[in-house]
Amino acid sequence: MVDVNTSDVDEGVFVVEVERFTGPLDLLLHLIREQDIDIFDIPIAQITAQFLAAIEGIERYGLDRAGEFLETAALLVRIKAQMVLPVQRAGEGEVWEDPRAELVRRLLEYEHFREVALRLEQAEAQRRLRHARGFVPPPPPRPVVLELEMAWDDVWAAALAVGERARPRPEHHVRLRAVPLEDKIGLIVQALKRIARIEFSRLVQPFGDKLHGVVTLLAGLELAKRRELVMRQRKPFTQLWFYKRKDETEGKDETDDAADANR
Amino acid sequence: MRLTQIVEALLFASDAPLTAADLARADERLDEDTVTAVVEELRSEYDREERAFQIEEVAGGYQLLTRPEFATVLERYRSVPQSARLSAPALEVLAMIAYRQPLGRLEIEEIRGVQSSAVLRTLLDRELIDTVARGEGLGRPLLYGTTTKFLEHFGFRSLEDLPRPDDLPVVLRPPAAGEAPPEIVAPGAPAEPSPL
Amino acid sequence: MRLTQIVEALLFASDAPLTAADLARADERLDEDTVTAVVEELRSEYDREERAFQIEEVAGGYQLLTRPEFATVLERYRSVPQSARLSAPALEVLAMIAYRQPLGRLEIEEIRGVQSSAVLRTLLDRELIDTVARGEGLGRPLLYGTTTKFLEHFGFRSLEDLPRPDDLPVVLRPPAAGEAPPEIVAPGAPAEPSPL
Repeated sequence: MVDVNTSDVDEGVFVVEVERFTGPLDLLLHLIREQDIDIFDIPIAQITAQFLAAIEGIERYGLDRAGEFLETAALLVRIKAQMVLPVQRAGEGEVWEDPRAELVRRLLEYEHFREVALRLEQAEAQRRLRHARGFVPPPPPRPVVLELEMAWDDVWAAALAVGERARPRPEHHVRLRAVPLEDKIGLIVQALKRIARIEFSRLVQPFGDKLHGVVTLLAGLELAKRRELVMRQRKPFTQLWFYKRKDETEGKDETDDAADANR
Repeated sequence: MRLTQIVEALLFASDAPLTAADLARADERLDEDTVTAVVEELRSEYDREERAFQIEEVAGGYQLLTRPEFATVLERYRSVPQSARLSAPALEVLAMIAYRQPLGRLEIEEIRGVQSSAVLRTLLDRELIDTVARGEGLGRPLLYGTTTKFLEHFGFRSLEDLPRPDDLPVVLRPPAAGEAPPEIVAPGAPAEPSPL
Repeated sequence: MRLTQIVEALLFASDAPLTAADLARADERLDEDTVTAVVEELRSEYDREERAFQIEEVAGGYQLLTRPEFATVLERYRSVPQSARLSAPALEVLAMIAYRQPLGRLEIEEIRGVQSSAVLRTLLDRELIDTVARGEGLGRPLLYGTTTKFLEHFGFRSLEDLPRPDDLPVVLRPPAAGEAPPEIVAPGAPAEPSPL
């Protein structure tokens, strides 16, 4: 596993490192992404150790947000403890709940907004390339907005006129051709019979139609729900993969390697 | 990139008059003499194309200003209040939304055959409509519905009160059963706009 | 006086986006639909004449802005005003408010895991957000929403221009109410945690 380069630097440098992050979730996500860890299967002991190392000395350096980092550290330790408890094989109908589930949910929610923030930053950069008029004479005062004086009769008359114009042009009413979900499910299942995994884009590309993309995605989600495949994405905005589901989960990495070798 | 374009961009975006020396810094092909020539070229372009603005010499520099004959237009804009009446296009779209809500922009444009975002903006500003849901499909387009203010203004207690005679145009009749209702994202019923 | 000239004069004389309804006030021949058509005509004139500026749709209105390719020239001039960039925390909080508005401080801090009152103060000062409502519960907390200035700052036409969940990776889509959390797409059966 990647050493998170904490132990070999002195603490002074280290606190500055922590300060680089906007908060404990940011730091956690960094650790997870840097080491290419599957967010749905976080090695909690490893991450906890790295997180604790990263925030070591945080109080001594008087960081205002120390409490926030310590709170998350406590949460990680608690989850770690729960993970090593013997899993109670629940009776029928009861589902074992992964102690990491809530943390994963929070991380995903946070990451979602991080991604949006990134897009906002790009939009800001784009906007900064365009300049409005620099010199504008004193702006005219905003005119008064008068109370609306329309009667329902006006709206009603307009409503009737809509019909007159719209009726003779039914041919403009474009209907999207339906793309059956079952077709797409079949397509994915067929593909995964031949190969261990396939890119989402390869399934969609031959059709060149947004609707096909949507339905293929829905089909993938449906198959994931039926536990027939697994969807993975290493990083946001990278390729989405559909994996054939193996009965024995530990065979997964070999599947990865085999598929890579095939390419 | 032509020199006229560079000078135009600068005159447009600067908040103060620019001297020929200022402008000459923008490009190595420019010096004070060429700037004068470029400004003259721009002037004749603006004249030929009858642009509403021109280059004037102010405080020893150049500045883009609207032509004097448009002062009346600006004055009219300033003095004419926002109309108490809705335009014909605005009424048309309001009627469509009232009867077919929740309704998306694309459907409105399909029926009307023209771009309609400007009209939607007017109705949103007037608080007669609001976004009430997101539709199905790619991009989950925003859907519009009428507001409480709409009901108040036209004196209806609820949307049920809207007259629905048989001669209501086909496109305004409620969508056929079987079409899935969109997921409501705004708090409250469509008639209660979100606090935004 | 042609309608294109009138609309051009108004757009030129304004330092903020003007809506179609605003522009329509300047002449009785104009309504939202005709403004849309006139703007299209002006756009193609500017393209044909290779003007250094163009008409963009910003915050539900129209605004004249220089074309992006002139940015490097313009940045060198102090007389060309530049808007300040937002910090990473500010962008993060804006992202949350933009999506979940109206949104309170406590919810923001819960998602981020850090105190956010200073960032909110900055965003309020820059008029990118505003208090739009009061929430339920103890003390009826202030809820924030984005402003027109927010749209202008990022050059968005409307909130619809925000990157939508559909553009974002599947696993990151926020679960709709009542829907199963994203764990359903997780590799590895939840019932069988891998050994640590």
